[in-house]
Amino acid sequence: MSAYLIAITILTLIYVLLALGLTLQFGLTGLINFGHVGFFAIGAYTSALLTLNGWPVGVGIVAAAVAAMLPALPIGYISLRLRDDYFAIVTLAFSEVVRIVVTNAREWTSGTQGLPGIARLYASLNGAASEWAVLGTILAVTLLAIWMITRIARSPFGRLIQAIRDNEVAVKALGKDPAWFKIQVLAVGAALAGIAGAFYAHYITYIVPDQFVPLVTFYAWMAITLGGASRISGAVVGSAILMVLLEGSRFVHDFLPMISDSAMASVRIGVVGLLLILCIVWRPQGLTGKRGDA
Amino acid sequence: MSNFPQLIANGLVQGLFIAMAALAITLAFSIARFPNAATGDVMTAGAYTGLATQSATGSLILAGIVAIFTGAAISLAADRLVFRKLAGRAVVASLVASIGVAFVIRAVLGVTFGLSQLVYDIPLTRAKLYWGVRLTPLDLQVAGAVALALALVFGILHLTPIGRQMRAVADDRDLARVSGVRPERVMLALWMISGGVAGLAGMMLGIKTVVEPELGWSMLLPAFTAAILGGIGSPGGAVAAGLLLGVVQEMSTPFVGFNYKLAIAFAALLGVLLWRPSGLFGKREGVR
Amino acid sequence: MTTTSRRQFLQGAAAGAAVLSLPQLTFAQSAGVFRIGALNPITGSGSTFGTGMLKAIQAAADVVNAAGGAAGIKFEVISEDTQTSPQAGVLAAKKLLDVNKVQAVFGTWSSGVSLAVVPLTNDANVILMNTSGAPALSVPPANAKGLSFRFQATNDRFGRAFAEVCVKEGFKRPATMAFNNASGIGNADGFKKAWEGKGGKVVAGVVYEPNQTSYRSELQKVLDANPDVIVTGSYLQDTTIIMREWYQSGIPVKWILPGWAGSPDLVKAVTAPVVEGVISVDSVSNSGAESYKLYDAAYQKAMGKPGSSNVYAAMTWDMVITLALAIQSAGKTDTDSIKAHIRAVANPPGEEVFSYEAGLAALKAGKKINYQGASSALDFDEYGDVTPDFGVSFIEGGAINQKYVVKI
Amino acid sequence: MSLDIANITKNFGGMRVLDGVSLSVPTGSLFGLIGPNGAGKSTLFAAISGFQKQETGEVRLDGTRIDALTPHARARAGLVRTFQVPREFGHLTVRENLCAAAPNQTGESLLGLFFRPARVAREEAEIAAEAEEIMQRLRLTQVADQPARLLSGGQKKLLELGRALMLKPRFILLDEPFAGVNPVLIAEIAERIRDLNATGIGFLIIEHDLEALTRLTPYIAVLDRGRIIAEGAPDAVLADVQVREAYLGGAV
Repeated sequence: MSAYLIAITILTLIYVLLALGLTLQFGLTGLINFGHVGFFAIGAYTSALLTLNGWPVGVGIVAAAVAAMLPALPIGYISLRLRDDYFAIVTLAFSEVVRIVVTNAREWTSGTQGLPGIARLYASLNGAASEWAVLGTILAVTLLAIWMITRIARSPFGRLIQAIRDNEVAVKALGKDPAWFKIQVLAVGAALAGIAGAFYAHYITYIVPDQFVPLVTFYAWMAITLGGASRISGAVVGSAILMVLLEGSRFVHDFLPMISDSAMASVRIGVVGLLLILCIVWRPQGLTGKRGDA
Repeated sequence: MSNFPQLIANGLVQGLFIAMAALAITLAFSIARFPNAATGDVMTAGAYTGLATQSATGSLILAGIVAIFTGAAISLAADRLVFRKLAGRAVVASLVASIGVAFVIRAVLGVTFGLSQLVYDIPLTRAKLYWGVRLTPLDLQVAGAVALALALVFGILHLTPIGRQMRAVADDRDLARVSGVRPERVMLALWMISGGVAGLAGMMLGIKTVVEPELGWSMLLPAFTAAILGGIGSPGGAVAAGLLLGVVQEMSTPFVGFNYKLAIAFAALLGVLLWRPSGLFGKREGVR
Repeated sequence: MTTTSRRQFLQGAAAGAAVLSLPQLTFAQSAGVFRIGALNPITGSGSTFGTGMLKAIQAAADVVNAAGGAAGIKFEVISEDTQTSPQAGVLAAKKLLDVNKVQAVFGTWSSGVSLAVVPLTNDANVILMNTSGAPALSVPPANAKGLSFRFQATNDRFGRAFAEVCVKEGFKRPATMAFNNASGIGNADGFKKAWEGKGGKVVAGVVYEPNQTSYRSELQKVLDANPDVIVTGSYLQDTTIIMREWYQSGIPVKWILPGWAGSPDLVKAVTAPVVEGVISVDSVSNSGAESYKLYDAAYQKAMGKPGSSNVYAAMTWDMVITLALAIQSAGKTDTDSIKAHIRAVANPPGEEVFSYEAGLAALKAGKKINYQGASSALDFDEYGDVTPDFGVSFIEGGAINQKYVVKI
Repeated sequence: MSLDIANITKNFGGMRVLDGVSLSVPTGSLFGLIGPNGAGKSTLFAAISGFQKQETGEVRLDGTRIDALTPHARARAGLVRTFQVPREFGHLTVRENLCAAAPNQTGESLLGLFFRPARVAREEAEIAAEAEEIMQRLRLTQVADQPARLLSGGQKKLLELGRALMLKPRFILLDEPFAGVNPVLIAEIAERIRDLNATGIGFLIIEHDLEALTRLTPYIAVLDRGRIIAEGAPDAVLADVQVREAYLGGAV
């Protein structure tokens, strides 16, 4: 039983890393980033390609974070000129461009053939020990990320990004340029997504552009919407609920055998959608939030 | 050598579908003030109910009417049950909720109609050459139907009292309220028109391609792109930008190949937005 | 996604087995049972085939169990959905291996899922039998332990078959159109390699993106090169649109489609006159064999459709029979013994057998056997790949008629 | 030494909103700007503070041209504005609103935050002390830890003023500080402004409430249809015929 639970936990933690970036970007700063999977993909491909060319996994993960941060700079500049909802669509388009590029830059990424045989973390350990070691590492990284974002949220920097979220014009009137703060926030979230991507690549060991569709972004959004966007615990709780929903449907059949196999995919997506609507309408602050949270 | 007139024609035909979807999005936006991600799945619903009607009665006209009513009904229901409750909240609340609505619609369609592809039973006819450009009668029929739908929508917007009220509310809700417009009624009418356009667009798309659960969802991003490119909230802009996107995508293929089509559309979007942040035909907005 | 933990109790052999299936969660290891993990694409883009593949596994397991099992051991089938996604596939495989303790995994369909799952089965030292086409599955790291068996022709073999058909039909100027995914490009590239190896030239090639409303510009580019045949690596949905648009263009050209695209569903979708004369190349070519008839009957019973509508179900059927014969031959159920005996029961030399019962009898009589599958003659090479024969069918008056068989 | 505005023009869609406005506001003065609705007062503020780009004209602060600077750069140069409709940071407390306004914080850089924690802590203590002092001066201590969105209209005005003070500005542009504020609080706000002015901060104040404004500012200017039509001591200006016409349509 344990290896399956470990696998679920690892993927949950990867979603937590993605969701934490959105908590910082949207929950605290108010940036609607609908292209999160683009940074995730850049991280996954960077680390996969480096390690497949002989670099150690550690280097790959750090490079993944750095590579994912790079597009945050131009995107941050664009964000200054666009309305919230336009920015959402532009970032969504960005993630699609990333997917189209990795699909078609065949000589680098082998395109739709994907990259198999990506090195696993702790491959030298035997099965169970290596799973636990991977889990421990991702858990440590996630905790570090949580600590870092908590620290940011409670700092003068965090105060200012929340001020930007509440009223950007007033921030300018107080002599501070929101641009640089937004860029930094995008970069930090992108780096977390890049690291998540690297862990994902090294865990699944095979990546292909089809894994980096906008649905991944929406799942991360669902996680913070369900859990509560302006609280860090929201990202954790929301990701856990999301994974229970997605994986739990495997067990539904034992209890509801009348649902046909092919209807199950529809039921799964319907339940996710319904929960999302109910949560937004009835509990806008998410499960962890208090009434009046942003 | 590439046959550019043919590419333009192909682009226009594809652009018609983008234009219809973008029109539905932009209409909803002009009053509800958020990009409705459920539009794609409303289209899919129109495609399925139209198909069911056609195979039951054999009439495409009837199918079109059913598709329009399906779209209108779903939109109204979504507004009543979800979007209205979110009025006054941040844009992102409605946007994320609309993704939820999209998923629920798709789930219902999947359970009802299954996941395998279905097709409209339309006899195929050969293409004809018009000034060296090959077009099929189906293309022309679809174009005609789209043009008719657009004419109808613009007629409603510009020639009827409710249409004038819609434009008034879209321009300035408070001002409209003061001048005696009842936004409730206008909202209802608008959701119906937006949904009807989406339902019909879905059916047209279903006739042209095949009907499957992700039919409308995969149309969503190009449609959003066109709606923003045209200046969101501007119906004429959405249609023009949809056609433009279709043509630009096809015209780019001799230079960048077929695989970067969508990327070209996004590059166009980005370029336009950096140049004109409110889109080609949008009203400029400033900080007051 | 679907856990069908079914323990099947067989009651009586004489009056036919009464099979009772109880949905229940049984994780305990029980002696005398071999647990097969059916890991099929029930949902997602492989959903057209997934359920049929699963039903074929269950039906074949019923056959084995009704015959008294393999070496006296009964098969239990536990199914999971890959959702045709590598991530969901990995979780499903972890659950099968870890929660259900399955001893073999059958039926991963898309190359992406197989490539993601094979490291897990290798780690667990469990056999993986797949129906994927990617060449990478043949060699290390994917198949480092030789535990992966492929029941489908590789993309390269498909390409070679297409090239043979071109030679046979006298085509001189082929062009290719490929869906932008591993299998689509694999088939087109495999064809190009094989055709150029024969000294031919591919006059044009296009890789197209999925989910378009029209493929007219792509089609136009290929037709501009004036080909006499277009070879595709495509799927049903895009082929439907392409065939319509081609027909409307009125430009004469021949088509060679892979079997999963050139299917009865395509004829239904575009109507018979449109696809008249289109060639469909399919790896199920053992349709004359008795094993195919058994499969066909079982599939018909389980799904209400002819077996020819799902080539992969024939493969998953064969997986169960092959495994059962290997276990019978080995007399043990540990992975290494099974692996060692798979080629012994499936490859020549030996008495050709077509059913589990016949194979069982021959093995019990101490004979060497060579199982002839429903999907192909089923002879595994050093990489665990089969080289099926390819059935070449012509669509005539709406019917898909197999005209001849190509051997490569 | 002063805030000098020379010949500013601004058009909106063919409409000339500001038509060659010039003003000279000496350092440390209390300067009132009045005018009927639509006269262009808020537009003038926006042009001075950099939120709207003027077509022509110059803005100088103590002789240095600042009209090419971004809004935030002008604020840092010592020219801070408030808004007609309060723009509080609604989910932050009053105290946090003030602290957020403090300039040059090490803790507002991620590097500083993680690598110079001691310095950040020291600065935070200083900023907190300043905020405390301002809250006391503005009588906001009671609501210090309330989310700003829950404040009354008048308290929000005071909060905006307090935030501006955190920047230690030379000039504050106040946009209708008395709008929507109850009379008791108006007197109090006026009192606070006078106190602050006594410490050397210059004020340019737009206000609708003529009575309250003239009681506060010894010098006023009148803007009408984009032009300054009069300036001087309140009594003299209000007696001006043009001004009476502008305000009351000449029916006096």
